[in-house]
Amino acid sequence: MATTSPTVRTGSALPRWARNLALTLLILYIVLLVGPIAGLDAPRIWQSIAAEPKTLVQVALVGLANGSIIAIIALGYTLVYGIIELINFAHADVFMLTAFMSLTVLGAIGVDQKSSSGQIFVGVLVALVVAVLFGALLNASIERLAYRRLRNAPRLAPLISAIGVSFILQNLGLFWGGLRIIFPVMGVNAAAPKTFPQLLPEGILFQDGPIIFRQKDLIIILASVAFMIALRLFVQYTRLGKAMRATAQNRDAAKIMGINVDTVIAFTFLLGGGLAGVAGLLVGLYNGTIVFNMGLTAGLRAFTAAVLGGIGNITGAMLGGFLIGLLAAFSDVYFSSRWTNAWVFAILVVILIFRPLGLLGEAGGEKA
Amino acid sequence: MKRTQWLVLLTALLMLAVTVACGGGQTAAPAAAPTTAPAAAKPTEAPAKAAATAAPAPTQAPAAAKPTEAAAKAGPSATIKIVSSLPMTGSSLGQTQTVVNAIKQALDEAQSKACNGAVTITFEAWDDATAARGAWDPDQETQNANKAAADKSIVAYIGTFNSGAAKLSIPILNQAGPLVMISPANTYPGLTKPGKGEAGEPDKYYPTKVRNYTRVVPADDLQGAVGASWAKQLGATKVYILDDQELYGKGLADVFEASAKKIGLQVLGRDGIDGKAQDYRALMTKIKGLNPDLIYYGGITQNNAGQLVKDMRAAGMAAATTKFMGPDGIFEQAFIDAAGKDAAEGVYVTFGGIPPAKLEGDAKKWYDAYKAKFNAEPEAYAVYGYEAAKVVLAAINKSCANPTDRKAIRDAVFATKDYKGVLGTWSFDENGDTTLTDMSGSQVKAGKFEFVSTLKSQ
Amino acid sequence: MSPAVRTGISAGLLAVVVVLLFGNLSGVVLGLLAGAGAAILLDSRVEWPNRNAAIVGGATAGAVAGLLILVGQFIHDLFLMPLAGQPVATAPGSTLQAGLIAVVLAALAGAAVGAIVTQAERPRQLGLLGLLVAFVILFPFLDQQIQLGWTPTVISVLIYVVLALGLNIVVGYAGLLDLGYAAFFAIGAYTTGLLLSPQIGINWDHPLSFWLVIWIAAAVAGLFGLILGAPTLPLRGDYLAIVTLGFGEIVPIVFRNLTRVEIKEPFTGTCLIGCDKAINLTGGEAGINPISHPWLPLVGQFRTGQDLPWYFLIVAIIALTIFLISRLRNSRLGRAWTAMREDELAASSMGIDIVRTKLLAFAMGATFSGFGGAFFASYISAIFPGVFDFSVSVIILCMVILGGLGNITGVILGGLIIMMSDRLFLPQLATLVKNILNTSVLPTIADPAMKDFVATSVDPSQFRLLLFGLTLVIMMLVRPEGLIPNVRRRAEFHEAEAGAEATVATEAKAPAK
Amino acid sequence: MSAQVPSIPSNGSVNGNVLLEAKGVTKRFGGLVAVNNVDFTITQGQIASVIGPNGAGKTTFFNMITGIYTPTEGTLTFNGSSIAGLKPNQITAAGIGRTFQNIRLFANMTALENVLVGMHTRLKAGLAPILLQTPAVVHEEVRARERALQLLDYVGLGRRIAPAAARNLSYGDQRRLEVARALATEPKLLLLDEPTAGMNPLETAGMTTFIRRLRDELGLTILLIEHDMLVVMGISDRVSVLDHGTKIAEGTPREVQSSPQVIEAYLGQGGAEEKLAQMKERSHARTA
Repeated sequence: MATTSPTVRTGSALPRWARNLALTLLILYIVLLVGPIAGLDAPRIWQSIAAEPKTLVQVALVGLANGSIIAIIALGYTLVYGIIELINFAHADVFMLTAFMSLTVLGAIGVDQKSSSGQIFVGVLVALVVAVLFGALLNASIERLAYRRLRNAPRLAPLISAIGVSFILQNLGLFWGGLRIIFPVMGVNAAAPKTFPQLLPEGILFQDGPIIFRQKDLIIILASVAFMIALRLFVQYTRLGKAMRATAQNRDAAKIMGINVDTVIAFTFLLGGGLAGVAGLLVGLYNGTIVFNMGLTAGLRAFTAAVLGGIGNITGAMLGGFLIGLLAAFSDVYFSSRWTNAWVFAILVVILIFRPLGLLGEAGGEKA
Repeated sequence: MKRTQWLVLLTALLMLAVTVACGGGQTAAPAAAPTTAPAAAKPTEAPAKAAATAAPAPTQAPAAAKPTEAAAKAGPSATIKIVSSLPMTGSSLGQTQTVVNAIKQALDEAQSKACNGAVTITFEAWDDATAARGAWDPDQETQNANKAAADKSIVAYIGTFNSGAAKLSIPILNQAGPLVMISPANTYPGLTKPGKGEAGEPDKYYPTKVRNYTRVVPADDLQGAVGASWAKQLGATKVYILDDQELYGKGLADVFEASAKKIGLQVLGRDGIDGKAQDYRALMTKIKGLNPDLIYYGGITQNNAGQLVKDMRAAGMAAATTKFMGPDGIFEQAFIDAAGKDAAEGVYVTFGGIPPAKLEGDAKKWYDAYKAKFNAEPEAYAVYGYEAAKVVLAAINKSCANPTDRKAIRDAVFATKDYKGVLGTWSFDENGDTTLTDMSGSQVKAGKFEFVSTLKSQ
Repeated sequence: MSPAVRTGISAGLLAVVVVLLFGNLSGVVLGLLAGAGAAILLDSRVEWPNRNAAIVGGATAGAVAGLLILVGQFIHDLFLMPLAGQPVATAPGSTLQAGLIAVVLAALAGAAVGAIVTQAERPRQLGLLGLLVAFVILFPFLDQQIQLGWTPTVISVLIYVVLALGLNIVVGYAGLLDLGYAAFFAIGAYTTGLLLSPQIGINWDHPLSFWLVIWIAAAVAGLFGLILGAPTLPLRGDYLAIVTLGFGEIVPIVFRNLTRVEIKEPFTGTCLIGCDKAINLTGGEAGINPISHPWLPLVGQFRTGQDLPWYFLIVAIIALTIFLISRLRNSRLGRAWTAMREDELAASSMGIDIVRTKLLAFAMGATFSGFGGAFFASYISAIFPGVFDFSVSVIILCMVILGGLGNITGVILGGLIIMMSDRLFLPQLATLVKNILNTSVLPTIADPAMKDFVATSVDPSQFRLLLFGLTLVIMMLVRPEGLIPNVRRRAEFHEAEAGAEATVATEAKAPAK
Repeated sequence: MSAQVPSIPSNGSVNGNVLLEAKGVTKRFGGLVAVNNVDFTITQGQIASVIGPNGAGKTTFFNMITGIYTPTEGTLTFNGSSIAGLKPNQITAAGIGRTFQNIRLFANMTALENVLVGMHTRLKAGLAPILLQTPAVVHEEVRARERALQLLDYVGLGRRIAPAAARNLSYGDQRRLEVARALATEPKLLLLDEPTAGMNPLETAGMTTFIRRLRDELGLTILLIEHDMLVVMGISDRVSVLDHGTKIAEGTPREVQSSPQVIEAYLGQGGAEEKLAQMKERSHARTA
C-alpha cells in the first residue's frame, strides 16, 4: 500500500471561496438595487450622517436605552427557557400587568412629578416592591396552574397553554384599565393607553446639538446592566442558582442529586416574574405610557432578543436586546420607520444563518 | 341482507332529516307569497296573511313562530331591528363603546318605539372583531353583513368603524334590498366620492348602482384639507407628516400632505409609525433635526398617539416652537390621558362638527343626558353614534306604512334634509355624505380640549 | 348506569351547552351530531355481541343525548330567554316539538352509527364516511331551514382548517416549529388579488380564471415556501421558530409598503422599473379591492351573501387537501418527514436528504395555505396587510397542536373547536350573559356607582379574550396530547411519562446502594 | 438461498477487491485529536472489526466513514470513489449501511415503517407521481412493503411484528430491527456499531451467528465495532485495534490477541471500567 501524505481537502476550497465571494457580491448588489424601496438608500444615508454626525450618537443612545428595556424583559424569557425550554408567551403580559400594578400603586399613594423627591423615592420604592411581588406571585401561579401539569406533555403543549394565558392576562389588563371607579389614574377609557407620572429625574446630563442624554436614560441603562450582572452572579454562585443550572442541564439527573425540581422551576418563575415587575415599573416610568396590549409587541422583540443572543444565555439576552434597540433606532432614523420591523427581523435572520445558535449560544452537541 | 340493513337505516335517517328540514320551511311558507324562497320568507312581510295562517301547523318551528306572533297582533305594528357592526374586542373598544352607548341612548329616548308606538325597535350591537385577532376581522365583518342581509327584520346597519370594513360590507348590503348603512366613523373619501379615491371608486362598491351608504362624519378630504389650511393660519411654514399606517390615518395624512403642498407649506418629510412600538424617540430625534414648526399626525389615539407626543416633547420640541396637530381620531379625553396633561398641552385637533361641550339648545340637553346616563364625558364618537341612530329613527318614522321595507328606509335616510341634530343642521348629499362641512378646531388647554375656532372648508 | 346512557350523557352535555346558547332549532343539528358522537364514543368502549345490540345501544345513547337536548331547549326557551329580556317567543308546545325532533334524530343517528360500526372494516369505514359526507352536504340546507345562520361562520372557519392542515405538514409531520405561517397565507391571497383585480392592470376577467388562479396561488406560495425555507435549514428548534416568526412579520410589512415601487440601478442611476410613475403593487393599507369571484356553469357567478356555492367550494378544497395530504403521508416522502422528526441523524444515515426533505415540507405546507389564501381573497373579495399578522399564525398553530399533532382528523376538529368558539360560541355566550345582566341584574342594583361599574366593567362582551384564553388553557390541560393524538405521538407522550417514572424508580433505589 | 432471503443486488465484484480504504485519516476537535493518521482497508466479503477501549476513537472513525464527521485530513475511498466530505445520506446511497451503538430507531414509527424508511434511497417515487398515485408508484409501494416484510422475516422478527411501534419491541428485537433497517438501504458494506451491546450471552451468540449469516448468505462486507472480545475473535477475519486515536495493531484475531500493546491497552487501564460502562449502558438501554 502506497503511503501518500494525507491530503487536506483544500483542492476544492478555492473555487468555493470564489463562488461565495461572487454570491455575496451578487446579494449585495441586489440589496443595493431593491434596498431603496425599504429605505436602504446608501447615498442618502451617507449624506445625512455626514451632514449631522451627532445624530448618529443620539441614535445610539436612544437605541441603548430602548435596548435596555428589551433586555430586561428578555432576561425573563431566557431564564424560563433555559430551565424548561418553554417560550413563555405569557411573560410579556405579566410584564404588562405589573406595569398596571405599578401605576395603580403610584396612583393610590398619590405621588406625581410635583411631589418632593423624598416622597417620590418612597413611592417608587413601594411601587417597585409591590410590582415585583405581584409579578413573581402571578408568574409562579401561572406556572403552577397552567404549565406544571404539562411538564411531561409533548413539547408544544405548554406553548399553547402559554398563549392561552397570554390572552387571559391581556383581558385582565383591559379589565383593570376600565376600573376608573376604583382607580382614577386609569382614565376614562378602558382600552386607551394610560399615562404614568414622570417620576424619574428628567435632568439633562449632556446636551450637544441633537444629543440629549438625560438622567433617566442613564438610570435605565445602568439598571438593566445591573440586573443582568446580578442575575449572572446569582445563577453562578448561589446554591439555588446552581440548582437552577443543574435542572436546566438535566432534569432527571438533578432529581437524582436530590434537587427538588418542582421548587427550582417554581423559583425560576418567581424570579422571572419579579424581573417582569421591575421591567413593568421601569418601562412605565421611562416611556410614560402603558396599554393593555403592549405585551405582544414588547414580548416579540424581547423574545427575539433572547434568541438572537443565544437563548438560555443571560449575557446573550442583554446583548440581543441592545442590538435590536440600536438596529430599530437606526432604522427609524436612517431607513424608514415603516420598514423598521422588517429590518430588525431581516438582520435577525441573517445573523442566525451565520450563527445558528445565536450570538453567544453554545453548541448543545447533538452528535452521534 | 345484512349489508342492506344499514343502508336502509341510513336512508331513513337522511330522509327524516330532509323532511324535518323541509317541514320547517314549509310551515313558514304559507305565510308569505308562494314565490318567495322558504328561507327568506318571514311572516312579517305580509302581516295580514300571517294573521290568517297564524294557527301553528303541527311542526311549527319556534324560529318561524317569533315573527308570526309579533305580526299576529294585527295592524301596522311590527318589530324591527337595527344592528351596529363595530369592533368591540380589543383596542378599539374604547371608541366603539361610546358609539354603542349613544345609539342605546337615542333608542331609549324614543323608548324603542317609532311611528307612535306602532313599531318596536330592537337593537343589537354586533362585533366585527375576533378575540384571536384583537381587531376587526374581514371575515367577521363579511359574516355580519351576510347575517344582516339575511335577517329581513333588520332595516338599518350602523357601521362600520373601520373604512376597510365598510368596503366589504357595502357591496353585500347593497345587494340586500338595499339595506342602508350609516357609519359613525368611516372617513375614507373613496367610499362615497368619485374621483377622491382610487380608480373605480366608489362605484365598485355599489353593484346595484343604487347608493346605500351614508356617513355622519365628514370625509378625510375635508378634514385633511381643513387641517392644512388651519396649520397655515397658525403660522406654520414647515411641516412634518406622520401616519399610523392604517387606512384612516394614512388616508388623512395623504390629503393633508397634498393640501399642504398646494397652499405653499413646506413638507419636510413623511413617515409611518408602528402603533405598537414602545417609543418614538429615535424618530423624533430625526424630525427635530429638520426643525419643523408643525407635526401633523394622521391616526388614532390607540396607535400610541400619546407616546408620540410625549417623545416629541422629550426630544426637545416644546409646544411653543413646534405644534402638534391631529384629526378627530385623537379628539378624545383618552388622548390627553395617554399623553399626560403636560405633553398634551397645546395640541391642536380638527373635528367635523361642533365639539360636544360647545353644544347649545337641544344638543346641550343630549350632552347633559349622556353625562348623567353613562357617568362620563361624551366623546366625539358618541356624537356620531347618537346622530346616526337619530337619523335611522327619523327615517323609520317617515316610512310607517311599511316599516320593514328596506328600500323605503334607505330612501328616507338619503332624503334627510336640513336635519337639526346635535352636530348642527345638515343634510345628506347625493353621495350619502353629510353636508356639514364646517369643522371645528380645538386645542388642549390645562388637560381639556377647548374650542378655538370654526374652520371653513373650501 | 349502562355505558350507553353514560356516553349519551357526556355527548348530550356538550350539545346542551350549545343549545342553551342558541336555542331555537339548533337542537336539530346538535341532535344529529350528539347522537352520532355518542354512538361512536360508545363503540370505542364496548365490545358488541351482535349488530342488534349495537343498534339498540347506539339508539339508546343517542336518545339519552337527545333527551338532554330537549331539557336544554326547555331551559333556554322558558328560563334563559325571559331572564335575558327576550320575549318568550315560542309556545311550550313548539319547544316540545323541537326537542322531540332532536330526540328522534339523535336516536336515529345513534342507531345508524351502531349499525355501521359493527360492519367489517371496509364497509364500516365507507359507512362512517358516508354519514359524514351526508351531514356535510346536508348541513347548509338544514342551517338555512332552521335559520341558525351558522353557514357563513362555518365557511370562514373552514378557511382556517385548510391552513391548519397545511401547517400540520410542517409542524406535525416534519416537526419544524413554524411561527410565521400566515406569511404564506398572505402570499397566496395577494397572488390571487393581483391576478384577479385591476390592481396592476392584469384583471384576468375570464369566467374560469379563478380556477386557474387558485393553482397559481398555491404554486407561488409553495415557491416562497422553498425560498423562505432555505435560510432556515441550519437552524433547529426554537431558532427555527424565531426565523419563521421573522418572515411572518416581514411579509405583511412588505405587502403594506410596496406602494411606490421604483428601482434604479445603484451605480449608474438609470431607472429600471416604475420610471414614469412609481408602481403601486399592493395597494398599501387599503389593500386590493375588489377581487373577482369564481364562476361555474350552472351555478353562475359566486356572490357574497350566497353561502352555498362558497360553502361547497371550501368543502371541496378541504376534501382535496385531505386527499392529497394523506397520499403524501403514506408515501416515501411522508415517511421521510416523520423519520426526520423522530431522529434527524438516524434519518440522514438511512439515506434521507435532510435539506430536501425539510424544504419539501415547507413548500408543501405553504402550497396548501396558498389554496386557503386564494379562497379567502376571492370570498372576502378584498385583502389587506393587516389580516396576516402574528396572531393568525399563532391561532393556526394552536389548532394544529390542540387537535393532535400529525393527525388529520384531530387538526380538523381542533380547528373547528377553536374557531367556532372564537366566532360563534363565545360571542353568543357573551351576548346572552350580557342580556341577562341588563334585564335581570342591573335593574336590581340601586347604587349608581355600583351600577356604572357593573355596566362598564363587568360587561361580558369584553371578556372574549379571557374566555378564548381559558378555552385554550383548559383544553390543553385536559388533553395535553391533543384531542385525537397521532398514535405515534400518544406513544411518545406516555413514553415520557413512563420514562420519568423509571427515573424516579432508579432514583429511589440509588441512595440505598 | 431460501425464499426468505431478500435479494440484495450482487456486489458485482470478486472477493478480495478492496471495498473501503482509509488513508491517513485524522480528526481533530479543536486541540483534541480523536483519530490520528489511521490507515485501514476492508476487502469484499470480509468481516472486519475495530476494537479498542472507551474513548479510543472507534465511533469517531465510524462517524467519518458514515459522513457524520468530515475527516480533518486523509482520504476515504469506497468502491473506487472518494467519500470524504459527503453527507450521510449520500454515503448511504453509495452503499454503506449502518446501525447505531445506542439504538436509534424511529421509536414511534412501526417496525414496517422503520424498514421502509431504510429503503428511501432505493425508491424512486417523486412528488407529482405520489400526488397523482401513478400505477408505477402504487406498484413500487406494494413491492417495497413486501420486501420490507421479507426483511423483517429475514432478521428473525417475523411479519407479525410489522404494525408494532418500534419502541414497544424488546431490546434484542430492536437491535434486529435496526439491522433490518440497515439492510433495507441495500448496502454493499454494513457497519455495525456494537451490535451485541447490552445483550446476554445467549442473545450475543445468536447475534454472532446472525452476522456471519449476513456475510455468507447476502455476500455483505461487514465492519464491526465491538467491545466484546469474544464476539470479535469469533467472527472477524481481520481486527484493527485503536487506542487514543491511533491504530496500535492489526491482523487476524489470533495475531491481535497476542499483541502486547493490545493487552496493555485493554488491561493496563480500565478493563474494569469497561465492564462497568457496559453494564450501565445495558441498564440504561433497558429503561429508555
